[in-house]
Amino acid sequence: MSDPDKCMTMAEAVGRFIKPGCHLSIGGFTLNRNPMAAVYEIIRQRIDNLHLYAHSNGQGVDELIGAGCVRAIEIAYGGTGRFAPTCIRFRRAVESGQIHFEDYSNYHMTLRFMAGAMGVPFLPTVSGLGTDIIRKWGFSPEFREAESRLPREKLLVIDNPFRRQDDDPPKVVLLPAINPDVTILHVQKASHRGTVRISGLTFADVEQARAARHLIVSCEELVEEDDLRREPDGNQLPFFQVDAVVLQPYGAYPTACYGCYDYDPEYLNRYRQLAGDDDTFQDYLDEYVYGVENHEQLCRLVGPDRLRQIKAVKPQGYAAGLDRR
Amino acid sequence: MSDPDKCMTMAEAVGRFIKPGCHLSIGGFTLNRNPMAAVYEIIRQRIDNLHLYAHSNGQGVDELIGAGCVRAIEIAYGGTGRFAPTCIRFRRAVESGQIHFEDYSNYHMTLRFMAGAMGVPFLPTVSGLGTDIIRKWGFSPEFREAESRLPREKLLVIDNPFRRQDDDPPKVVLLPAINPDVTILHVQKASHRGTVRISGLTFADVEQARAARHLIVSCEELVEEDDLRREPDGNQLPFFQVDAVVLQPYGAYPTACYGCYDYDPEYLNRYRQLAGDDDTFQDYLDEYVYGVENHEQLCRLVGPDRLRQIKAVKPQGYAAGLDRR
Amino acid sequence: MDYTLREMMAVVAAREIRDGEIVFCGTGISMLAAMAAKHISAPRSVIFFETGAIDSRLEEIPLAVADSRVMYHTALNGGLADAFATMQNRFTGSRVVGILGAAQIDPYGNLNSTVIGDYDRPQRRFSGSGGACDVASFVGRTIIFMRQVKGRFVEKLDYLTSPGYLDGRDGRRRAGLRPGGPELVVTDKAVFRFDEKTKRMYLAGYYPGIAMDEILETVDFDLDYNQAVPIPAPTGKELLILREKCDPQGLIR
Amino acid sequence: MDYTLREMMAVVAAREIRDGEIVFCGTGISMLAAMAAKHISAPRSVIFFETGAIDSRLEEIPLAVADSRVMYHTALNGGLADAFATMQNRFTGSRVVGILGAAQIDPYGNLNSTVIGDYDRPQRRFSGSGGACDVASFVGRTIIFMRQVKGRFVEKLDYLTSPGYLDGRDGRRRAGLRPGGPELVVTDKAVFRFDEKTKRMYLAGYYPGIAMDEILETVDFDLDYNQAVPIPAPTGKELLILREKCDPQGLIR
Repeated sequence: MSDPDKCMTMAEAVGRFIKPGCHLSIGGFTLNRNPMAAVYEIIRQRIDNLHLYAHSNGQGVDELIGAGCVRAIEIAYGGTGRFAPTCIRFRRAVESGQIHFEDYSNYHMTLRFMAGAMGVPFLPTVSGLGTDIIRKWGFSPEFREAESRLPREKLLVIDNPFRRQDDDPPKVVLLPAINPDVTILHVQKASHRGTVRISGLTFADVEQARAARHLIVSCEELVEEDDLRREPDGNQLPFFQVDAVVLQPYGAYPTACYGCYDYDPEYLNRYRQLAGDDDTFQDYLDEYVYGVENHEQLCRLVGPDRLRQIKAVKPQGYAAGLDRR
Repeated sequence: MSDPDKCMTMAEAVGRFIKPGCHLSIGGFTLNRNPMAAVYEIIRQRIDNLHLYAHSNGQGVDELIGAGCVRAIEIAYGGTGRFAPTCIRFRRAVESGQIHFEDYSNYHMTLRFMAGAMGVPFLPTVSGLGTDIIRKWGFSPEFREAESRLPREKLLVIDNPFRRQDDDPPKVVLLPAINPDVTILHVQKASHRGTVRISGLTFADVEQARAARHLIVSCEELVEEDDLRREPDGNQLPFFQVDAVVLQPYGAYPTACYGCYDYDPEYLNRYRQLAGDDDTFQDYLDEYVYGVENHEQLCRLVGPDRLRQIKAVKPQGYAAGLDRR
Repeated sequence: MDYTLREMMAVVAAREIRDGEIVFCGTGISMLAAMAAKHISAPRSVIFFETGAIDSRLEEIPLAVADSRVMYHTALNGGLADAFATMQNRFTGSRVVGILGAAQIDPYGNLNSTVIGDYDRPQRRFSGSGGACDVASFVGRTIIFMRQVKGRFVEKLDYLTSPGYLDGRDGRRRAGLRPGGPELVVTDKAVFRFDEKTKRMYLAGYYPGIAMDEILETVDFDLDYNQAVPIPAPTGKELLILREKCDPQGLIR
Repeated sequence: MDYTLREMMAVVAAREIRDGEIVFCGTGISMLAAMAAKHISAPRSVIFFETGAIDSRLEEIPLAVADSRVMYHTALNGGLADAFATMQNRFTGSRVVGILGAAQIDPYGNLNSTVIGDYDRPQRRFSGSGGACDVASFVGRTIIFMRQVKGRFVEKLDYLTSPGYLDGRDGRRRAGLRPGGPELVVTDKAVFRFDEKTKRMYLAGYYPGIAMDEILETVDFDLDYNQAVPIPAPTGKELLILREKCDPQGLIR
């Protein structure tokens, strides 16, 4: 239990591990458990040229793209549920040719993280045969050649070498592994040492975490290692996989954190409006991101009333009856 | 919640799903959570010619082999910890040529179950390159040809098609999927519908369960579906993957069931002695397996004192201070 | 007309879900349909999200498949890897009905949810596959929601995101995909099915008050409409289920 | 001599474990060594079992890696898939030291735990690989326990279960394996290491009271013994740790 304390502030964690050009993945899914405090800190520190690996990490990805931090993205889904069926800054960046992008399916991306986590060069699936996800590659050969960390092939289709029965798949798609420099998660509980407990759906967080060279975990609550070990079956990541632990209440805000708080419909609706135009989006960043020093200040800016409205109730784990129009 | 009740006796479950020649895998690991009530029932029903898929499912596998139920086995480890560093009837069956067998590593077998669970024909690893596990195949070409459900190749080594960097693996081993006809697990809790909660290590149980066409689950405790849903994060298998639920207290005995009872050193030591000789092993079967009608009777035969000695204490989950010599 | 077209769509799809099926849902109307089915025709159907939630107790309608509302009182809270494996799995996958939506559909039920225009520099970018390509590749059958407007029913997709019957007939088999494919397309005006042999789309039904021309003028390919029959409007009971049990806040309606 | 040879072996191995390392253990003496290391040289080392238990609080010595005793007060109770992935993982795997045992070892540290004699119809069958082949393939370095008796140190294995340096030098690389391989062989009489270049085993040390011949007569291959030094006996403190903290019931001793 004498491991070094891995606790630090978000500014320190981002400053220490996330460098311009770095290959990054963030946890969460669309409007839940995005590590937003980290996302906003990356934007504030104006870290750019990021290479992002995303499945459906909606809000966080969209804000990183909008703020100009992202050079290239490999992605399955750029959307934030009903608040933005297509993520707005993502859409604009693609349509205006501002970023390199390449499309996969959610399972493709999950398998790619899993492969990285497992330490194998690829994993197989039968998803996507016959589609343009397989035929059309987003990155140019020149881009791939220059980025020596990318595989030369987006993916490969091979004959199933074990085929014996008629109903055995004749072909499989091989998806290359991803090993990000850094993965950032936001979770409900972690210890000083870094043992992690996620409540509710884990999405692809565990795979993303294990695939990465470095892992930053922000948490709603910092708990004693012993507390987590009383029910170890509920823990997802052992301390030795974690590099930095950041105590960050409301660290997923304005996305939800199951059991703690809901997404903020007001924030997300306002974001949609402001993100629709380059000028108003700049206003948004100036006020909500650059205009505050840290996530605590953002929370103060939106105010305690709003945070109270989205507070999760038991046993549901979300803000029952919240006005979500 | 109106699903048909899947509860039945072990005799019914085994009778209904396990047929001679069937491809079977059992859960647990060496001396923990082996579905022993099911194993003994299979022996009593004299179901033979089984094709077993095992990683390190010690005691259960050894008794099935000893009782003559097994025609062929694919296995990573035939041992039961300190009680039998090499499983005794397994060893004898191999040395005397009584069964077909083929060796893998534990990860190989885990990946094979995972592949079956994921619905892909194979999964890759870098384990085993340069070893006899890869070079020497246990099943003869004739055996493989006759068993149309086996892959034609034990495994395959291919060049890594994504290799770009020097430290990328040059080759990978592809392990073919396993899809048993039936998997049998013993767990701590299940509902009438079949939702499953395992406490402690899950071994490869979840993968084995999902790979199988049919799943029999025996449990220490039958609980309300609602109870399990109050903390769904702790559940491992949804009801729709389960075909039969058997309430079977001490269903893993004489192996352990974390949180409920320990392994029984006296039984396992006695087993080791009796299993060492064909005649005394027959005596063992006659007394402990054929000599009882069901698992409840076996538990009565060993007696309440013994069961009391191995009762697990909290918070440890095993019988602290148990004499294990 | 005392119901919205979105309500009509949800009811039409809900009626198609069979009891005991595992229903893969996305956001929005597909979730409404799956919720309604449990009250209409398929009480033992299981709602299933790609995020890993199984058989959620949906007391409020989720606004995304990652909404915390899908995590409550489930049989299991897993992750993406589990969810997609359940669909790719040869035993469970065939029991899944997937409900999908898209920006474009072609005569063989292939879907585009990625781009309009050139892939590299599109006129209009959409969200991309998400789990749609996976679901369409894996599961026993799919139901597809579309808006019945010009430019959506096209001869050739700008991007084939999710496989239907590919180029028809045994196209799935030839590509290496499993059986499966779309069974039904539900729009705000009509219902389409696929010919058993050719796997080409035909008009199977139209909603009360919809003229045939309103449908045909939005479809850019040759369409057989001789088998089309009128589709009954939602019953009072069905509407009550939608409005009171599924979406009392009217978030989807 | 106030200690058993098994105690000596456990102490010798424990001394080699570095602080902060993740220690993969099997049953028996390897577990004793890993437990002792936490009290001797490596308080922050992490005991790790292939069954998926991480950093167990071992109040009693487990008799198998699946013993419920490994599941208590862990950082995590996973499964086999997690455990092996942690070792195969390029970032965590290199931080793992594996402790293995075997029935036979060859000059390049390759191990046999499968059969003596012909594979198909062996004279003597052992347990087989278990996780040993995986660990030997994946991790940064291994420590191997052997009994120093005739027939165990052989020129050629009857079956190569777990890779050491294969045929020596860059044999691992040529086979497609990662760097790694055995660093130390610990027996009940001596300690062996591997030449940096040739990767061939040499005698590195011998225990108090052991004559060189006792060692050499059990080794069936040419062995360099010129670098051998005496190995200090377990200290009183080390023995106390073994007997009082690790295995008070004497189950392994």
